[in-house]
Amino acid sequence: MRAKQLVLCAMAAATLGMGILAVPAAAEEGIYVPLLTYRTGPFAGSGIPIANGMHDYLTMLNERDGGIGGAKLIIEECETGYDTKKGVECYEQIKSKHPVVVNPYSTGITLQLIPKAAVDKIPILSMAYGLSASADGNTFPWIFNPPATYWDGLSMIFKYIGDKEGGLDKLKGKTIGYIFFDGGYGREPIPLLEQFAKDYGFTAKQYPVPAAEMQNQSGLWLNVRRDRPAWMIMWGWGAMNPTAIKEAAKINYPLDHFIGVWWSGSDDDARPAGHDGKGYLALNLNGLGASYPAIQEIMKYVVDKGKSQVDSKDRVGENFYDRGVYNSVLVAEAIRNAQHITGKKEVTGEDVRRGFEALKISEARWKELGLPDFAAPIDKVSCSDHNGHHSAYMQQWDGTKWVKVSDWIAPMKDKVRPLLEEAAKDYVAKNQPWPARTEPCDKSS
Amino acid sequence: MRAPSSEVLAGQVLLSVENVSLSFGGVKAIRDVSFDIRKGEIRAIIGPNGAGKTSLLNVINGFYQPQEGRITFRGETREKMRPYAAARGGIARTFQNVALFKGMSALDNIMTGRSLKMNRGFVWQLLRHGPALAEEVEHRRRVEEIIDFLEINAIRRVQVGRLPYGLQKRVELGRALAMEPDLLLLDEPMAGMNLEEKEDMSRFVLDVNNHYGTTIALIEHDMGVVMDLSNRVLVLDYGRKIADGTPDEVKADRNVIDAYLGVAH
Amino acid sequence: MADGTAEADTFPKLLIRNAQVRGLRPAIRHKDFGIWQTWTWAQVLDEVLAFSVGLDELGLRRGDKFAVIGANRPRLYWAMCAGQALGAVPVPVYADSVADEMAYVLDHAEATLAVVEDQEQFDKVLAVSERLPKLLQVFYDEPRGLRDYDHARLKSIDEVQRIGRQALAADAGRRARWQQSVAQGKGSDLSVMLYTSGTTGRAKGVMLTYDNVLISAQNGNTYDRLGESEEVIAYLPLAWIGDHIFSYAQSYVAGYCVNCPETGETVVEDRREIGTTYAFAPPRVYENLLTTTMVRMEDASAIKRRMFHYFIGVARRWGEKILNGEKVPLHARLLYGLGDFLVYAPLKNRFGLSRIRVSYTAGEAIGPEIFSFFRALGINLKQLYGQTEASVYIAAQPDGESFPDTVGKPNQDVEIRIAENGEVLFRSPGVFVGYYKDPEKTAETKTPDGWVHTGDAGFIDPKTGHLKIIDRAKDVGRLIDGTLFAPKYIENKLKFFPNIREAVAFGDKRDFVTAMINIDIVAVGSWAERNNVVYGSYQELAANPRVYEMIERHIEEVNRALVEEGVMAGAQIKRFLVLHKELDADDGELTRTMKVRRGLIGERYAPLIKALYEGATEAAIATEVTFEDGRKGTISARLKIRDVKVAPVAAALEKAA
Amino acid sequence: MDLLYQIFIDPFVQMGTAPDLLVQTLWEGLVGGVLYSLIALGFVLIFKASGVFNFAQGIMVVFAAMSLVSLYGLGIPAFVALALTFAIMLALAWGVERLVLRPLVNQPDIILFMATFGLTYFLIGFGELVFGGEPKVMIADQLFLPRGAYDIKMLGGFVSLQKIDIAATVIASLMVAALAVFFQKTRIGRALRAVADSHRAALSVGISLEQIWVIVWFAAGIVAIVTGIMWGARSQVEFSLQIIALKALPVLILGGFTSIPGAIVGGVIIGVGEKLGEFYWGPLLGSGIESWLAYMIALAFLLFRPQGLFGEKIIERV
Amino acid sequence: MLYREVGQYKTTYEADHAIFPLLQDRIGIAVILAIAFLFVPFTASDFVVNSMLIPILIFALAAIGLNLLTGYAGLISLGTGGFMGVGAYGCYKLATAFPQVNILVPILLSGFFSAAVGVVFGLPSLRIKGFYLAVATLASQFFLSWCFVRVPWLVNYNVSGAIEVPTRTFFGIPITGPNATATTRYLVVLAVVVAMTWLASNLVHGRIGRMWMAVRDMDIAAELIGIRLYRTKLLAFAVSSFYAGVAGAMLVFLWLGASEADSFDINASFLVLFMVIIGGLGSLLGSYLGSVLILGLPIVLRTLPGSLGVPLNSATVEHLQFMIVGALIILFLIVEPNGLARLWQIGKQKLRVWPFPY
Repeated sequence: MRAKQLVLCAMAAATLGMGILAVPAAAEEGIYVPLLTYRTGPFAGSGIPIANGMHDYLTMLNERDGGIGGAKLIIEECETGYDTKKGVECYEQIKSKHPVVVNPYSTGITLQLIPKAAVDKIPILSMAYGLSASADGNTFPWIFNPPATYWDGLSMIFKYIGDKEGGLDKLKGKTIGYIFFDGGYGREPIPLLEQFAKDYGFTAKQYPVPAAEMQNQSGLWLNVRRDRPAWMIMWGWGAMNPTAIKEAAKINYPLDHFIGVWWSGSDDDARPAGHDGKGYLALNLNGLGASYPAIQEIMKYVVDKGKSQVDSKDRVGENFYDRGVYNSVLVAEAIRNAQHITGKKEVTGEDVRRGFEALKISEARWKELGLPDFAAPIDKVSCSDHNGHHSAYMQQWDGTKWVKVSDWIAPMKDKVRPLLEEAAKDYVAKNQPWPARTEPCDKSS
Repeated sequence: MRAPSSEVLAGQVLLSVENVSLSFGGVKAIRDVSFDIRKGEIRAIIGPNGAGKTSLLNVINGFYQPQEGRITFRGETREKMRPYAAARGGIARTFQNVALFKGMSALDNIMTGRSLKMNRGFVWQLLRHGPALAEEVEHRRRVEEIIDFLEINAIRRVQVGRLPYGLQKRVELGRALAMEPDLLLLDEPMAGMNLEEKEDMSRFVLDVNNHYGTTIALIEHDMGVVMDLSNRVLVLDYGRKIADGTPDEVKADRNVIDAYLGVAH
Repeated sequence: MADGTAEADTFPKLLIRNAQVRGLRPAIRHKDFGIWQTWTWAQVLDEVLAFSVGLDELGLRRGDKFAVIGANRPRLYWAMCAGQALGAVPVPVYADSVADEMAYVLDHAEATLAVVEDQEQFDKVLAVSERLPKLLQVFYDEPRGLRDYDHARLKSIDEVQRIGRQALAADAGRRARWQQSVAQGKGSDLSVMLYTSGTTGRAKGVMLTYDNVLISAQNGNTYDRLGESEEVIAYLPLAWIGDHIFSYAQSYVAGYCVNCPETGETVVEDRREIGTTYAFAPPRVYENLLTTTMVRMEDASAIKRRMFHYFIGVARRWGEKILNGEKVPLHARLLYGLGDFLVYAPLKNRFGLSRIRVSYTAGEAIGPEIFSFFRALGINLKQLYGQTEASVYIAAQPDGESFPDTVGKPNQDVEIRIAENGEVLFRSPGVFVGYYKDPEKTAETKTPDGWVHTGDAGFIDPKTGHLKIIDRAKDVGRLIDGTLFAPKYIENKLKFFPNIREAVAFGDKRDFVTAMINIDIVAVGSWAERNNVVYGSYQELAANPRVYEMIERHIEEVNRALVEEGVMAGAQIKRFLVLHKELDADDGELTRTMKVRRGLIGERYAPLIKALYEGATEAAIATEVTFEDGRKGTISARLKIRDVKVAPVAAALEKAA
Repeated sequence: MDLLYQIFIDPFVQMGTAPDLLVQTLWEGLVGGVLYSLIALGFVLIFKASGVFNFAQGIMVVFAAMSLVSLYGLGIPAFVALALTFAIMLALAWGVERLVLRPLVNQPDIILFMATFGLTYFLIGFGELVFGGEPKVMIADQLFLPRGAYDIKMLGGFVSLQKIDIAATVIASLMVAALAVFFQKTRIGRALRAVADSHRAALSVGISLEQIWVIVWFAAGIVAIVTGIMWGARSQVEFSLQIIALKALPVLILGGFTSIPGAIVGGVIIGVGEKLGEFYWGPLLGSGIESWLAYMIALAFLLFRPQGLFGEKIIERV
Repeated sequence: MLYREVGQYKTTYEADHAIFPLLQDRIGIAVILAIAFLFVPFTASDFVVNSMLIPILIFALAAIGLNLLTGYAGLISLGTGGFMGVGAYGCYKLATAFPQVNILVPILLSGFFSAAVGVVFGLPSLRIKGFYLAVATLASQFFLSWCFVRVPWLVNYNVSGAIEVPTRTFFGIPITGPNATATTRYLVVLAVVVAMTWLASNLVHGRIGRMWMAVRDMDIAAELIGIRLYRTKLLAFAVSSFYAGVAGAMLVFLWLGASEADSFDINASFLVLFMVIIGGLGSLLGSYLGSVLILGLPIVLRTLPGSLGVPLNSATVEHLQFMIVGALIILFLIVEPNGLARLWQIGKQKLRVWPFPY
């Protein structure tokens, strides 16, 4: 009986608590940059290094430069657990604090936020994920997904394959397998894949991996063994990646004919396979390792001071950590642009949107940032093109670490762009009434 | 003792069981039993534990399917029957171990007994107004008559799980009565009761028979009760019929004394 | 309404009037089949009409007596009215009487037919039917179980009404004839015969006329300003004058609604549902309420218990004053308001007394604790003194003049006189005609000029002008100096102290009053615990000097109270002792109903009494006791005897004046 | 027609034309099946002895594997770490008995089921807090689990038997056998079985109910350790591994919640059935049907045999 | 304490059969409704409305659905997520196929799709019971999840594989899509949920509710008094799935605004089951309480350190939140296995008998 009364009291207190939390925390001076991250849940393995990279670079800017252009960055993580519902909740929570940009870091969450962005006047940066069609700046003025879309990625993989095969026409009659995470993310490249299959005359075999079966792929790889595809392409995520690499090795599939997209190339993906995984290829958008000056500065200003959440220094400079850094560089540069365009110190979401449209990171600028040759120059983002279709390169697992094995590969923009614009049109058609772009384009940039 | 009135003895047969056999796996529960129940009578079924009494009731209301034999109820002969059809045909039943709906009030339990008689459709049920409410009220009235009859007014809102055993039995009888059955099967209605409760229950059984004219078949261990209540008695032993007749006849029957009463001495 | 009785001087006439004046208002409800079945006055008239005509068809004639047996059910009340419409006289019979008693009443009253509730009552009648040659027919309300009975002389009320309706339908003039028959009745006609269960001898049939009953009812209504919007619960026996007045006569006169509970067990819930505004209950009902309240509060959590007792304290301090409309400081009002929200109103809600306007207790003395508890909650509890022979009303407490130890002022049109020997006599319009077929007893009770002996001794309290009843007149004795000595009155005063469980007072034909006290082991035990008094047994505790001191203080208080009441001032307790053992029914010292057997105690404890009057300070006693397992043994002890201060008489009297 | 061909003829043609793949499929099915059996056994043990449908079995697997790997990561030798992991699982079993089961004794099944959900949540939060959310590599080598494969040429092709799978099968079979023996032959085992029938019967054997619960939960913990090592070695150790437990549920409906042989045979049937289905019929539906195929197999089976694989026909009594 | 039952008597069965026979309860409900409809929309912040009130209401509806099945008919289901998904996808198909139709129509009609699917997957309940059935319903969950991903027709061949909710208006006010304000959507959700709660309450208080409970409490006896088990059970599945379907449709159309298949995965099923058990089996009120607790508690726990100024990083908060939620679930079950509704009932009973303890 006592316990019951206690619980009743606790419930009353909790109800009160719910009332109280409606009061938002007092706003600090500065530019508010929320980070939607996931350090928990089934995809935490991929989420943690990215979150660390994003967080640490921005912290470094605060520590080293006192923020951007004299304005301090207020960095706040919101845990999504890669769960769409929690992500939306995070968005609602941060919305009132006037974020200048939102990084959803989940295709599912991005999709939810796309329609809201224009209404709430908050730019969304979905870096090389999310809705490929959102690269169309005329339709999606508030969404940015540089440096490349999935379709770009697929085209780059085919360029690489073509290179190895001695021409894409050599694919005629062959089979190419596509193993993918069974969800929006994994399904997105399929239209282009099918078009390629038509164009180059190969058979595309699909191997979907449902979320519940990520670690149980043996049956599926038996199919691969039967179908004997010449190349395997993977759009995997989380636990699916290492399992796939191991399974591929198990059936003696030649791993140097197994290529993953940039989300299937983390150190954690290949490490469990160890030497068995030697030869596995994956696209990458960013440089590897911690030797870049900027990353060394992160070490100095953040990690060494215990302001980072990385559990060991070795993990700084891992592929996905650097991916997080890349993401933050884009954010920082956009903010810088916005300050430059408006002349204000404390910019708003609307300003940063203009900053993104003016995004330019030349080779020299990369060097200036302390990240020489870290990524392909960002030079094609514009008002109409929110992606830019920039290049990536191929990396290979040597048994213990990733090694860059190709030059920058440019995507087949001619194949991708029409598809993309069509997709954007389709999106608009299905989401009538969709607001037309009213935001003016800055001529200056 | 309740003398079988000539009216009942000469009465029309309501249910007749012919050569029924039932077995589970290798175990024979009922072996070639035939008997009948006449309209308006109180028919007792007695026998030692494991004699197959409950199984016989289960066969009558379709819960078990006998392997052999036929059952004729109200002139209709059948070999197989689903419990639903039996209920619809007018056979109601109480159970040896009270089988009430424990989470519901006494009132709701008895109301449930009227499910068969209620037929307002789903949409009306959703609205719970108009015809559905009228129907509900009409049946509530009937149920209240039963509640009044069984003198359980004070407990109608009590969740039956919390009632003492004797009252639970009474509610269960109420639920069976709510079906307005032609044939009421009572499986040890007085088991586990004290003398006073037994007297009450006996009175109710007689009143039911008398007031509603319901034909009753009952299993009971208390011989005194059986002799007082019933018009005719069927005696089973090891799944076999060993005697059938008026209480007096049965009491004098050699087989019964040997097989049944003999056990007690 | 005042004119009501003038023209409508019988029950049937009142019914017709009510059906006209307030035909759509509820007249009677019965919780049956799970809901409150309600009849308006017009409907009641219709039912009674059919019933009455049916009875007529079945041979009930003017002047016939008919029995009404059963619990409080609408149709039994209607039966009375239906019979009265024909000029027949209803004789309500206690439903719990055994067949033998029933046989006596029915035989004595020469009932020609009986209206019974159900099979149970009918079986009783049937069992004695050969002793009742005059009883021709029986009608029943509840058909269950009666189907197989021989219906030659047995009918259901439904059937009677059906016959009545048929007759009405068949003959257009039937209704008018019935109305004529109603009109024939007049106020001086015999209305009802109520059998009082005397403590000795056979029950006597008290004959009351319409005027007796209805004028009394009218006076009662006026006294308490009862109108047609009252709700009462009818749960006391039909055959008792109280129910007859409260649930029948006053309702017909005032036009208020009577509610019949579903069963005896559900009275409390039914009362809560209805929310009675006017109630009557013997003291034990209130006592039970208070006891169960306290017992249940013991199980409540500490905080709630403390809150409860705190606010009950507040209520005891201010509640009665507020109820009596006295001036009370604002903070007390606020505190009482808070208490009302937290405790009093919820309590009243649980009791079903939230809407109560007038609540009477009568029959016996009520403990002042109990009385003031309910008053403190804001319930207008009052005392009433009445008798069958008076059609209830003799005296009652007016609003705002409630005292735990008086029974109030004479009711309207009632005169009261105290006889030489202290017996209370009264004269009123409600005074009965006589005992049926018993002129001797009638003459004993009723003087030719209309005064009735109540058999109770009492006096008019000089301070309040209220009547106080002290004892049965025959039990009242006198000291040698002639002072009135009412042992029960004194004992009751003593027993109102929780520490005193039992008290026996002596004094008849003696010089002064003494008392033997039994302590209450629970109350005194917990007192001992609180005050670090160590004791090993009952006997030890009883002999403890501090216990003696405490008892002595209580007795002094009683003495002071006696002085204030004047008449009893000379009968103060001068000496007392505390008994070493509990008076026990197993030893024959108490009756099974826990009444003191004075005579037996006097014999058994003769040495003690002797010591009390001889001035000794100690006395030895050995008593035989019966243990719980049935063995017998003796307890012997030396008991101390103490003198008590006696309050000065004159001073007190002056103060009272 | 074509569809019918693809459903009814083609798969069998394929089996005939590439028998090596059939054998490989069966082998994969067997390996998967044995591992399912192992998890199912964890469920059965607990259900049998305490009537609890232990939803936390999955997180226990992760918890065990995480503990093992993390302890090793602290520099503790592999086998010492293994021993410590056993101790941790024992502590967990004890804690569960103390804090969850005992206060909930005599509650309806569904309540206990829910409590294991709460336990799951707690262990997820606790585990992530302690071990971090990053995936970890199972210390297979350090535990002397073999690597590599035997490629056996046969039937015009080859069948590849992973050494780790062989090891898993052997170890799992040994575990199953050991548990079966434990149940059948030892005093405690008999008490466990008695508990399933009536709680009082167990007391008469002289073992308290509480002890029995600790024992079964510990046994389930051991099962979890083994499962964790095996599955962990096949991919990596991370929290998403807990969904593996869901794979064992169809085994339970098939084999029955209380039958040890049911769990074993059911596991193999499900394992093999799902691999065959995925391999031969899956492509018809676009592959990836494993997630529900096992359930469908179990359901289809139930329609014909509601009492499960080894259950006896239930005679309902009134 | 607040209850004054004196004088509340029933003279008709209609009144006696009322769902809230006590006047104070009726007043309480009226006050709550008034607050919900008239007060909250003007005072609550967007965050509270969007992140708490709307999902709590929607999940409460799903929980009511499951409660009808599990709490009333005694059939455990772990397929609620899937049935919600059927509603969502069904609604999407209807809304895009008939864009001119008022959006509320497809939202409500979508329930019929899930009802049909529910009946199909409820078929095993005729042969199996208890946990066996629970596990069998998982089959529907996994199969439906698979369908949502695998059947592109369901998402109108959207490349993203997700449902995107178009803007639809109601008397000129947008109620779905990004332009619909949180308050508008809240009011629509509230209206639907309240109406459907009322219907559910009608259902369970009548013949059908009694039949469900009879089957739950003692199916053999129910059969022998003439209740057709298969009809009753399938009806329970149908109604339950209908509620889940409408909840799913609202989840996407009135809350998330866009959705992938993973919104309707097994976690959604478990979440709803939690609500039902923690809230109280066989209680509609419990469904609400369960929803409030299961959805509200994490948000409170998550925002509490921040608003108290305790510097904890978001991951740790998340971990702690998991631990606390898990521990609280166990604690609740230990303290009151019959759920919050029972606690409420006890509380109410205490108020009714106040100041007495019983």
